[in-house]
Order: sequence, then structure tokens, then C-alpha cells
Amino acid sequence: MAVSDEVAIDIRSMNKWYGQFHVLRDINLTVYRGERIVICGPSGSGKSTMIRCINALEEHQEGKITVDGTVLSSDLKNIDKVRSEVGMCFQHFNLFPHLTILENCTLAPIWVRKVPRKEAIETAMHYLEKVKIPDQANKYPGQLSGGQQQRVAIARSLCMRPKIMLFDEPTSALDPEMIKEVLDTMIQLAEEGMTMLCVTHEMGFAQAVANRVIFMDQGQIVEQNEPRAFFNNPQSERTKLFLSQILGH
Amino acid sequence: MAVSDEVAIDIRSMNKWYGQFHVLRDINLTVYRGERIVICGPSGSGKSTMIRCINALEEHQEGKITVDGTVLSSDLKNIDKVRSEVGMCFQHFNLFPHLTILENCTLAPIWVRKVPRKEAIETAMHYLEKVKIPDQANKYPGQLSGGQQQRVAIARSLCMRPKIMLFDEPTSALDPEMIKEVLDTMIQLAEEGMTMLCVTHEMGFAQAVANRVIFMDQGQIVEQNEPRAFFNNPQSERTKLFLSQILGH
Amino acid sequence: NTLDDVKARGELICGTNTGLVGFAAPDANGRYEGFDVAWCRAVAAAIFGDPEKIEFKPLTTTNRFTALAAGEVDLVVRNTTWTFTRDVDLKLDFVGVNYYDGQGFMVPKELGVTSARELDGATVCIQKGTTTELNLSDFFRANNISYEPVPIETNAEAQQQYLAGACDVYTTDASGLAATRASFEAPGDHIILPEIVSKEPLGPLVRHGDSDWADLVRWVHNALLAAEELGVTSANIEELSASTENPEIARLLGTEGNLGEMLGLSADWAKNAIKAEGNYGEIFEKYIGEGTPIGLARGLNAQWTEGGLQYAPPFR
Amino acid sequence: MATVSEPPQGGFRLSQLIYDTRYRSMTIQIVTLIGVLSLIYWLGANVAYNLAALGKPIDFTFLWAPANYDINQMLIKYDSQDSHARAALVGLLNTLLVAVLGCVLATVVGVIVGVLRLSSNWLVARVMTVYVEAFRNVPVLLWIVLAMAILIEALPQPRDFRGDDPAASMLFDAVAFTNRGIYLPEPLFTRSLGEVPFFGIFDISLDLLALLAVLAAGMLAVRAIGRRAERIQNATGDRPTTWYLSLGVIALPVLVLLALLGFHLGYPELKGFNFAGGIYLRNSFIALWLALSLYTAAFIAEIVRGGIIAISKGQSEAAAALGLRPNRTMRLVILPQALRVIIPPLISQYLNLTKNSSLAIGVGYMDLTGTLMGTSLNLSGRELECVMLTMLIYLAISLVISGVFNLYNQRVKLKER
Amino acid sequence: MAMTPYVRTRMLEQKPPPVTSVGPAGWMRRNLFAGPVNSAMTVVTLGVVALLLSHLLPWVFLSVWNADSLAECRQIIDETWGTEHSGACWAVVRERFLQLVYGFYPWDFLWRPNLTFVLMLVALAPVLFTGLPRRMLVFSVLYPFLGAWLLWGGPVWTPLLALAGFGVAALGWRLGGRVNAILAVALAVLLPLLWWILVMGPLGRGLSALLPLGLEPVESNKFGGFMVSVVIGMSAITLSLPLGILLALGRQTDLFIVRSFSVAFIEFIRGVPLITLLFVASTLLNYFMPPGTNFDLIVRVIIMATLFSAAYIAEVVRGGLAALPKGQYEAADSLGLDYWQAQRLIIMPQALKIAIPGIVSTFIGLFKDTTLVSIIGILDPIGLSNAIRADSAWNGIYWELFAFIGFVFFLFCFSMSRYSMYLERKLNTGHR
Ligand SMILES: Nc1ncnc2c1ncn2[C@@H]1O[C@H](COP(=O)(O)OP(=O)(O)OP(=O)(O)O)[C@@H](O)[C@H]1O
Ligand SMILES: Nc1ncnc2c1ncn2[C@@H]1O[C@H](COP(=O)(O)OP(=O)(O)OP(=O)(O)O)[C@@H](O)[C@H]1O
Ligand SMILES: [Mg+2]
Ligand SMILES: [Mg+2]
Repeated sequence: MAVSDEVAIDIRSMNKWYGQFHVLRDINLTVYRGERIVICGPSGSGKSTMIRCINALEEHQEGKITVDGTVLSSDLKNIDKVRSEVGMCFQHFNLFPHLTILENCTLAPIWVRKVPRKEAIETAMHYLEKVKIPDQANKYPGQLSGGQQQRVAIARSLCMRPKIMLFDEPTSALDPEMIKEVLDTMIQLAEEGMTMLCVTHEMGFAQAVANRVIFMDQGQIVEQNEPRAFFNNPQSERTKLFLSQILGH
Repeated sequence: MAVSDEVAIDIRSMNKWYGQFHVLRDINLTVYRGERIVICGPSGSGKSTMIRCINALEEHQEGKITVDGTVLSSDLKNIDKVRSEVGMCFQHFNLFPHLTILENCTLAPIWVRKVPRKEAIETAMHYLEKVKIPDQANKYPGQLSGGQQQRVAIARSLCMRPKIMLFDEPTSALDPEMIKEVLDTMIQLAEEGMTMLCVTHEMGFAQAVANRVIFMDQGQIVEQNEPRAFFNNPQSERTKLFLSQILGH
Repeated sequence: NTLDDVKARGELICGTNTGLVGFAAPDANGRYEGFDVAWCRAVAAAIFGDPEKIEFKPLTTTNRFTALAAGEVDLVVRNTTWTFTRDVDLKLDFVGVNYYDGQGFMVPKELGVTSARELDGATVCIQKGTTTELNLSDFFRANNISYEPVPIETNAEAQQQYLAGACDVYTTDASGLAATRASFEAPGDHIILPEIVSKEPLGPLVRHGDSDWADLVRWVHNALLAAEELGVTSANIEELSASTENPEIARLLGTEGNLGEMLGLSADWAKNAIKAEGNYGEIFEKYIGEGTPIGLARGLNAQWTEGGLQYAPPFR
Repeated sequence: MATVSEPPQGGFRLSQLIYDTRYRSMTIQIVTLIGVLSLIYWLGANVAYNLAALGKPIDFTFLWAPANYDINQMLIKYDSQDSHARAALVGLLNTLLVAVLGCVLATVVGVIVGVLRLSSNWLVARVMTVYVEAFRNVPVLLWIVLAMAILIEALPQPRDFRGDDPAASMLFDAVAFTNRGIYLPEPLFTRSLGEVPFFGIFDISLDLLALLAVLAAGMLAVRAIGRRAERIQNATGDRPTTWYLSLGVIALPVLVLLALLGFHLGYPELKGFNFAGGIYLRNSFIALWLALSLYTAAFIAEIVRGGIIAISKGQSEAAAALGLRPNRTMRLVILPQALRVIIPPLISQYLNLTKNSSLAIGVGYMDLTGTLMGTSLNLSGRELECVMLTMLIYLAISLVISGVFNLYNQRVKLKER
Repeated sequence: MAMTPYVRTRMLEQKPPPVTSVGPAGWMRRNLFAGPVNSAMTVVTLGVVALLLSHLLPWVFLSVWNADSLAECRQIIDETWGTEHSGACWAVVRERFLQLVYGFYPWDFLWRPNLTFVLMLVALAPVLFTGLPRRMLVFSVLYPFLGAWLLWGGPVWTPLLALAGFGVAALGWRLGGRVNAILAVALAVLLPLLWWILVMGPLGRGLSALLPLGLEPVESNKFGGFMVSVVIGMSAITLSLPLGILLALGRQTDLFIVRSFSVAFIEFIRGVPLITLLFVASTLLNYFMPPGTNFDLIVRVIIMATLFSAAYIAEVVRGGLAALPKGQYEAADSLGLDYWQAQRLIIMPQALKIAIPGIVSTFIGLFKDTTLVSIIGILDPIGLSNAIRADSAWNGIYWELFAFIGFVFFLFCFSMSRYSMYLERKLNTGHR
């Protein structure tokens, strides 16, 4: 799990507003290739908004976001480029219910990357095997359990061969039994050296794979540190409060 | 948390069918005043149906249910009597979305118990304070979080000053953070000596407050025991299997 | 130029009624038949020598004029009254009168009414959106009596209402009244009052501004009239055209002179037109005359020689 | 470290029109604008050209010329010498009359049928289903024509009331059902207050205004009684019964006023060809009204049923668990919520009914389509003007109805997080 | 009070329910005679139904099927059942059956509308029943061209060349795409327009001269009866679907001008009665066209009906779009699909599926509303019924024709509404 010193994502003085509401305030963050970053913080602190800005699902109003060397601007070509390099997994999986698992996985490669169908299918099967559900390839998302669906969602992103993966609370909509399956998949991904940003409250996961934990509150990055230090020795009062709640029961 | 030897609920050889399907088979259960009973079991085992029979939301076809000395028959008066003694909380809260929190809580006392409005409001505020949301009294249910809504639902039942409370998976539709709020409220209720029947899979809760755990499967009560014994030393094969799944990870 | 268009198209498009007993209605095979329809066929026959080179467009009272103005149909023969405003303001050209009609009233005998002036307070069924509505209003105003109009879209519905007694009086063109009465189970129980309250000259009409085309239709119409006057019938027409002494008949049938050429048609145009459904009298008898269930007398529509108004200008 | 490529600065390139989110939307909008404007221009130019060729420029002056035709049902004074515009107004009022009464009847029938469809009585529920399906699945025009035919064929003609041993007789000597329509007794006042002109367009009866005023006062009083009942309930918990009080407060003043005005009924009488006097509801009106209402009621029934079902399950269980009786549950919990679900589709049914009233043409009811788009159009030959004007009026009616109800909807909308 | 631990040793099997709660007796007690009010309702309803049926059934069944005119009918009824009895004279339906169904379509070519109808069912099948192979959709897409050709006839080249226009559009898109996107869009729009307007006519004539393949042309004023209803209804709904989708998208965008136009169009169309639009078709449309354009009334009605149903479809589709979770859009975006790809591959397939019940109801409504064309002189079933009554043999007949027409409409609409209910149920369970 080596971290290189190439920059994967660079966020400089980024600010974002929803109408009058200042959601993200002066965010500065540099992510190096191969880093695995866990983002946590209370609800409404802007975690989702931040990672959604990284692949331009949300526009930011101020500051500069550079992803893999491409500056996110209003130019659609840049946005397309960034999106095809960055994979994203959502809390509610957002699989396409009218397509089979396999079609879910091959859709973007075929239409965006213009990969021949056969090759796309091979890649898809490869990643489906990786997330351990090759046998479900011809089912529809509605026929799978939540954990399986989330793993498909991960595989779907991987099929675009992204350099960076973003996860927005990938396990919070899952039943406890299924969380483990998904976390295992993510750990495996981490071990292979994927650059990952993950919003999650699974502190076990953070301790196991993250090499940096970021704590956000009120739209700001309040604290960041490596996991051990973060959990054992939080610096800010807010972090302490938050950690006590999370680990409380 | 004393258990008296007065009988609160007595179910004798109760059977119920949905069409041809035999949902509840020969249920025998005696609940004493002050008891806190947790009911668990696999999905479809008839847990909900059983507690819904207790306040006559469902008819049973055979057997006898006595609640607080009143026998449930098709006599509307008896049903009304039982219902005003028994409070119920649903999985999906079922608050009345067109009424404010306060109106939700005062509706039944005013129209069923014929309590003067002022008194009803006082009672409602009392219970809303108890569930720690007096400040939300004039909001509408849609404006509250799930956990808050469930607490309102509990307060709403309590406003009728029931002797018995039924809970049907009160926390299963909630986000993890909110579960705690609701469980805290229920624990508090238990400590005050309310007779409670609770369908739940929160085993922490069961261990903390229940003085009896009932395991149901295929419409039958398969095992009942006090929590420690139930969890540490389940007798039936089915229970063991079930517990291993639930506590698995 | 309409004639060229029609020739190029290979068929005539004729606007007609969606259904009026005796005047125009499709039969079980969908073939249009009737008094008005015969004019369309005659024109088609004059142009093409074939009365079947024709297409019928059923038109309502509302869209008949626009359809003509917009060129959807080449001519309209749809029991349409020739009035000043229609001719002048609506930019239409009436080319003749194929039926002199007038608005009359029909009442059940048992009411004991003998004159339209006794109809004070009566309920009158009336076909909507036609000149009849105006005439009715004028008549009752002029006589200072009141009435209750019941406007109705089609003749069939009017008939139903009248028979059921939902109105006391049915008013429409006298021809229509006669036709309607003829179809009753007991025609004798109803009388048509003597007052004819309006002049309703019905005739074919064409677009304003194409005089050549108007001439063509006008003279086909006149040919049908002249044929009756001259004794040319569909039965003897072949014979006459082969051997006629009468120069007027010869000119009419194209064995002499070049009338057809002047219209831009073949020499035997009128012969074809007459052959299509017969001369005026034959058409009348076939569809609405006394031999038919409709049973109309010639009356005003007799030849001028018989004391009627039908009068064809000379063919020379 | 990777080199960060800066966005290409400077020069505006044409492709930015499509690729740059900032310009892209502008591009699309301007192209649309140009497209639509040129379409409109094209249509307009065609109209201008065609009309010029016909020598019939757009001209609305015909509206002020005498209409020359009579209208049987008129809510305001009209005779054949009045203008086309006034004829159109008469038609418009007839449209509104049948639309309003239609909406009322459709709602009443629809609600009853909708609730009965949920009845636990199998037979009743089934019969209501048959009604709903029969009406929903047959064109409304057919229903209108059929309703007319039934009225004409099934009821006696006025002639039958005549003679010593009439074939038909009046109900209570007051109401005559004939195949020309229904004659009802009319209210008459011996000491009438007279009429006042309303902007010179039509006259309003002062008697009616007085009655409405008293009624309104009665309503206010009923509200006050209701509030008092509520106060008592709030204080003691028991709600006093008030319906007889309310009834009295409404009825008594009205009766007194009627007596003061010298109220009596004018009965229809058979005179000459027809009944005279009384209120005359014409066949065409009744047929249109019934057919539209029953047709729309079938849809409303489904809406009501759907609304109740949508709300009922969890909510009525919760209410039952609290000990509320079914009727109270209905009134306090289900209906207030169901109304919110019901009202938007209900409005679109009202709109449909109003628009369908234009099928009056099928039975000769002289509504807006019968006057402005019917006889006036035929007599004046001004198709473009008449049809456009008719469309605009209908559009205005629709927009007003939906506007008003949207306001209402906004107000009752559920508060969400 | 101590509690006794309890373990069940033997599981109970299913038992049948007590007899009182099942079987016909239990059913009757629960559904017909539960309480006095309920019983009273049952009895009253039974009475009313019996009364209605006792009048209706003899009329319907003691009736005449073979006669040439109304008079003959009446005579047969009087002879068979006596003068008191009034029975239906279904003979008119029998005699005019073909006309009521096909209008004046040439008798020799009846196979064409029949085939069109059958093929329509085939084309609809994959749209309506999602279980069928997706490949059948190709046929559904081609069907409008095939159907139109079968009905109206003419050289086979016309539909083929019209179809080829779309190929030209694709070609333009490809070619232009090589240079840049503006050109691609422009070419994709302009080339097919040029093709249809300029090339298609002469090329078609040339091809028919070379290879005169085709069907006898049938003009649309020969169409009538239910065929006209179905043709207008089906054409309008198929044509309005793409238009409605565009309008729905237009109404949803952030682009102010596009949205305003869409809203204005939708609200205008929905605000006026269909009959006024039909009047526009029958009396005004020619004013709006360049002089000399002259297409027949049915086509004009189809245009108006298309615009009409497009506005309604737009609202239905908008409902479908609104029902889609936002996550679907986001997932599509995050995978890098562009707007049209996302719409085509992700959003529309789902939104349309949700909207199908609504679309079916719109269609039912439109299908019923086709009867209004009788008012502007098209001989649909109602128009024909007037024409038939203008025939002296059937003058005065009334109920039979309307009963028949109503019955057929009922059959069509009822089965369609059942289908849409089935879909709704399926969708509801599918979402859970
Ligand atoms: N579309 C929007 N318009 C306006 N405000 C928004 C919008 N989306 C989010 N917000 C607000 O922005 C803030 C940050 O939201 P965000 O979803 O990023 O929080 P989060 O940290 O991901 O919370 P959670 O843990 O609940 O997912 C919240 O206060 C939210 O209410
Ligand atoms: N209204 C009904 N009609 C027919 N069958 C029903 C009905 N309600 C429930 N059932 C069936 O009865 C059985 C027991 O249902 P019940 O809801 O009591 O189970 P449960 O133990 O509460 O399960 P869960 O944990 O999923 O809530 C299930 O098999 C269910 O399918
Ligand atoms: Mg979030
Ligand atoms: Mg349950």
C-alpha cells in the first residue's frame, strides 16, 4: 500500500454555496496517488458535497479543483475527462434497475469509452469476479441483496478503470450482515493501491486501511491525521465530541 | 423494574388464519403487569400479527385474548376499552402528517378520552419533554428526523396513559444514530415500570431491559426465557440458528 | 386554374353533405347517391367522360366554405342557399340553382294548426347554423309572436325530436320537410303549413376568382336543364347525338360547333354529363321526385315551359 | 508530481458554444428562440397572405353587428337584434352554468360512488364498479347523445298533459317532467325589491342579493356557534350538539325575509303549446348536465377511492390503535389527508368537464361553441376570428380555474423537511 | 412473579381455518349480510339491478338480426312477439357492419387494414409486455412506416425513403462529428430535412418508374368507422410520444426559454377543448399553411390530435421523470454519460416504464375523443351512424347503432384500462 508523491487530487481554497448557505468553506486538500482517505464528520457537515465536487456532480463557486492533472472548469470536455478517471459509489448504490448486472457494468465502457462489447464484457466479468458475484451477472439489481448491489456498484465503477475512487457512505444503507462483504471488497481495493476517498463512519475500516482520516464540521476540514493518532489522540474538541458519540454505543 | 403477579395480558390457545394460511398457531402467553417482553424471530414468523391481535387491529379466529381483564370479542365496546388501555408504536411511526406534533399528541385524548384541551396540551407537553422534544411541538411530522418522529409516536401513545405499550420494530426504519435516541426513550419507559411488548432485533436492548425474550417461528412461540439464558444458552435448534445469524458479525 | 388541376389529378373532388336523405348519402357500399351528388357526377363526366372519376368529401355546415376557399374541394353541391353575403362577402361563386326551395313548417295534424301565424309560443326544431335560423327569427319577429327554438345538428335528430313531440314544429327547407315526412310511419298525421317564409335557392358553388371553372360548372348545370327542355334523356341521347335535326341539340351534344373546346373540354362534354345520371328531370325523378319515398313535386323546379323557374340560357 | 495543465486561456473558440457549460445553455436557448420565432413568423405570414388572397382580413367588427338569431336559454336578456358579442356572452354564461352545476353534481355522485366502491358490501361495490367502468369506457359524446335520446323518448310530451284524462300529470301539481325539459315552480315575490343594472350588461335581482346576504349572515352565525362548541369542548372535553341551533340560525332569518318579500311559488301551467311560467330546464341542458356529470363522476369516484386507499392503511391503523372510532378517523385523520391527494386530480377533472361542455354541440345546447363558434361563425363567415376567440375564452377559463386551485393547493401542502 | 422458561419441542403443522370464516356461507355473511344496514343495501341494490335488467334484456335478446330496413324489422317484431314488444333491430348492424368497421375502404383490400391491425398488436407487444425479447422493438419502430404504407398504399419506396431519412441523419451526425459538434448537429438536422423535402419525391418517382412495387393507393377519405378511430388514435399517440417526451424534458430543464415555450405550449393545449382544435383542423389549418398546401382532413386531424395528446403525454412523462430517484441521474453523470446518452440509456427507459399506465390512459382518452371528429364531418362510427340514418331504409333507427358503437368502444377501452391497471400493480410491486 505504497503512497507515491504524484498528486491525484488537488483542492485549493474551494468554497461552495447553496443559495445563501455556505456549505464548503475554504477547503484545501491534496491527495497523493495511492492514498486512502477516510472522511468523517457529523451529518450536514458537507462531506458528501465535497466529494461530489471532486467529480463535478456539484459545481463549486470559488477555488480550484485539479483531478489527475485536469482542472475542473465549466468546459464539458474537462468534466467528461475527470469523470471517466474518477469512479463513484453512492450510499444507495444507484444501480440501473432496468439493466442486468452485466449491462450495468458494461454500459459506460461501451458508450463512454467506446470499448468493443466483447472486451467490455470480459472486463466486467473480471471485476464481478473480483467482488465475488460473477454468478449474478445476468440478474437484475432488484434481485440482489443490498450488499451484493453495493459490490456491483463498486464493480461498475471499476469497469471504467478509474484512477481514483470516491465512496459516499457506501455501507450506511446496508443491513449489518452485509456491511462486512462490502468493506472486504473495499479493503481489497485499497490493498491493490487504488487512490480512495471514502466518507464513512465505519471506524474499523478507517483504522484498517486509511492512511489519513479527515474530520469535517460545518463545511470545514477541522482535523486530519493518520488513523491511529486521530482516534487515540484527537486534537480538536469537536472531534473528541464526535468520536465519543460514534464509538459510544 | 418490578414485575407484579397481576396478569396484564392473557392469550389462550389463540389461532389465526389469513385465508387458508395459518399465521398464528396455538399461541399461549401470559404477561404480568410490569413485564418487559422482547419478541424476536425470523421475518414472517407472525410477530407483528401477534401483537396486532392484542389490540384488535387484527381479528383472531380461535382462542381467547384477555387484556387488562377485558376479553377481546367482536363487541365494539370491549375493543374500544382495550385500545384505550393499550398504546402501540409502529415501525413507520404513522404520525398524522397534517397535524402538528402537539395536535398529534392531543387528538386522541380530546376526542376519545374527552379531556379538556388545556389539560390535553399539558399532558402532551409533559410526555414530549419526557422524550426530549418539547421544542418541536409546533412543527409538522415531515419536518422531523426519523428518530424524532418515532419518539413523538411514543409520546402520542403515552398521552392516552396506556397501561400496556406494544412496539412493532420501532427502530428498524431508523438510521443507526437515531436508534439510540429511541432505545433510550424506551429504556426510560421500562424503568418506570410500564408493561411492554416489543418486537425488535436490537439484542442490546433485549439484554438491557427485557425480563423475558420470546422467540417465534412459523407462527408459534418456540422458546421463551430470560434474556441471559436465552442468549447464552438457547435450547432449540431454531433459536440457535437464528441467534447465530443475528449476532454473527 | 382549377380545371387543369382537376385534369392533372385525374379526378374531381366534390364537397357534399355528410348525409341528407335524397340529396346525398352513402349507401351500404359507400357509394354516394342523391340529387346533389348527381351534379358532382355530371361535372366529372363532362371533364373526364367518366362520372366515377370523382371523390366525395362530406362537409359540415361549418367547414363547407373554408374547404372550398382553401381548395380542398373543387366545387360544393351541398344544398347551400345562395345569398348576397355568401356570394359577395364570403368570396364564393354560386353558378346556378339546382333546387328552388323555401323554408316551411311541419306540424302534427292533431295540433289543429293551419297557419304558421298560429304558432305563438310553440317549440320549434330547427337545423342549426343555416339560413333557416335567420329566417325563423325574422318571421316570428315580423309577426310579433314568440317561439322557443331547439337548435339541432342533423336532420335525423330533428326528426327524432319532432316525432317524440319534443318540439311542436319542425322547420327546414320544404324539400327537407317533405323528405322527412315521407319517411314517417304515418306521414298522413303531419301537415306542411302553407307559409313558405323564405326563398332558398340551393345550388352548386365554386371558389371566387376562377371564372373559367365557374363557367364550366355553370354550363354543365345548364346542360342538364337544357337537356330536359330539349327532350334529351339518357335513354335517347346516343341516338340523338348520332342523328339530330335540331341545331340546338346538336350544339349541346357537340356534334356541331365547338362549345366544348371553348370550355377546355372535349366536344361531347355535355353528352357525357347528361349520360351520367340523366337530364335534370330524370335526376329529380330518380332521387326526390314523386316516385321516390321522398315524393317531392316539381313545383317551382319545373321547366319554365311548364310554369316553373328552371330556365337554361341558350346554347349558342 | 504531475504537471497541472491550466485551462487554455484567452481566445474564445466556437466549440465553446457547445462544450462550455457557460455558453452551451445560451446557445441552445437562442437556437430554440430563433426556431420558435421563425415558426410563428412563418405561420403568421401564411395567414396574412392567405387572408389577403381571400380578401378577408382579420376583422372583429362583426362582433358588434346584430346576430339575427335566437337563443333559447339565456341567463341575461338577449334577442336576435343584439350583437354577436352579446350572443357570445349568453353562450359563455351557458357554458359556465353547465360547467359549475356539472362539477357540483359530478363531485357529489363521484364521492358517493367512490366511497361505496370501498363498501364492505360486495354487491354494492360491484354495482358501483360496473357504473364506473361503463361510464369511463364509453365516449362522453355518446353518453350526451344517449342522455338526450332517453329524455326525449322516455318522458311524456306536453300534449299528454292536456285533456280530461291526461296521459301524464304533474308531480304535486308543481313539477312537470316533459320530453322538452323539466318545469319547476319559480320563486316570485309580491313585494319585490326590484332589480339593479350591473354595468349595463345585465340586471341583478335585489331579492336575490338580500337572500344571499341573509344566508351569509346565517353562515357566520353558524361559524360562531361552531367556535363556541369548540370552546366548550376545549374547556370541558365534551362537545355539545349544535346541529339544531345551526339549522335554526340559517333557516329562520331566511324564512322571515321570504315572508317579508311576499314569497310565493309560481307554478308552471300548460298554456298553448307549452307550459308557461315556472323555471324551465331544457332537455339539452339536462342531458348535457347529466351526461357530463355522470361521466366525470366515474373518474372522480376513482380519484376519491384512490385517495382514500392511499392514505388509509397505516393512518387508520394508527388512529384505531389510539382508540378513535371509524367515523372520527375518517373525519379527523383520513379526509383531511385524502383531500390533499384528491384535489389536484379533481381539478383536472373539473377542467375536463368544463372543456367537455363544448360537446353541447351534440345536443344543441347553446353554449359558447354553439353561439360564437357555431351560429355566429356560420352567419358571419369569420372562422379565424370566431375559433380563435373561442379558444382564448376557454383558455382563460382553464387558467383561472387551475390558478385558483393551485393557490389553494399551495396553502394546504404538507410541510416537509 | 417468576417466569418459566419454555421450549417448544414439537412444531405444529398448518391447520385448515374454521369453516365459519371460509366457504360460501362465510363469504355471504361477511360480504352481503354483515349487519342490518348492509343487508338492506344488498336487497335494494338487487331490486334496482333486477328492474334494469328486466327492461334491457328482452330488448337486447328478443330482437331481429335479419332485415333490409327498419320497416321490415318492425314488422317482424310485431309478427313474432306482438305489437307490445319493442325489440332491437340489430339487422342494421349486420347490414352495415363492414361500413361501421372500415368505412368506405375498398372491399377488395380489407386485408390491408386487418393486417395492419394484427401487426399493430405485434408491434405493441414488446412495448406493453416487458417480458418479451427486446429485439422485437425493432419491429415496433419500423411499424409506423409499414402500417401507414399498408393503409394508404402507394409505392413501397415512399416509406422506405422516409425511413432512409433517419439514416441520412445518422450519416450527417457521423460526418459532422468528425469536424466538430456544431456541424454534427447542423448536419443531422439539415440533411434529413433536405432529403425529405427535395430528394425523396423525385427519387421515389424514379424508383417506382424503375421498379413499380407497391399497393393500390387508398385515399384517406375512404377511411371511416372504427378504423378511423383506431388510425387517428394510434397515429396520434405514436407521433405524440416523441414530441411529448421532448416537451417533458423541455419543461424540466433549467433553460428558461426552452422551459417557457414548453410550458406555454402544454398549458395552451391543455386549456382548450379538443373540439376547438378540431375546428382549427377542419376550418383554419389551411390558413396557416403556404397557399396550395392541401393535405386531407384525416391527416390534419391526426396533426391536431398529435399536438393534443403530446401535451398530455408530456405531463405523464414528467410524472415518470419526477418519480425517478435523483441518484439515477447522478450515477449516470458520474459514469461520464452525456445528457442524451443518460436520457436514452438510463432515464427514459425507466421513466417511460413508470409512465406507461399514464400513457395508456391518455390513449384511452384520445381514442374515446376520436368520436368528436364526427362533428367536423369525418365519418367515424358516430358520423356514420348519422349517415346510415340518412339512408331511407334505416331512417329513424337510433338505439341499436349507439348501443353497438358504445359496446365496441367499451370493449376496447375496458381491456386497455384493465391492462394499465395490471401494469400499475406490476410496477407497484416492482418498486418494493
Ligand atoms: N441541494 C441542496 N440545496 C441546499 N442545501 C443543500 C443541498 N444539498 C445539501 N445541502 C445542505 O448542505 C449541507 C451539507 O450537506 P452534505 O450532504 O454534504 O452533508 P453530509 O456531511 O454528507 O451529511 P450526511 O452525513 O447527512 O450525509 C447540509 O446542511 C445540507 O442541508
Ligand atoms: N393481510 C395479510 N394477508 C395475508 N397474509 C398476511 C397478511 N399480513 C401478513 N401476512 C402473512 O403472515 C405472515 C406473518 O406476518 P407478520 O407480519 O406477522 O410477520 P413478522 O414476524 O412481523 O415479520 P417481519 O419481521 O417481516 O415484520 C407472513 O407470512 C405474511 O406474509
Ligand atoms: Mg452525505
Ligand atoms: Mg413485522
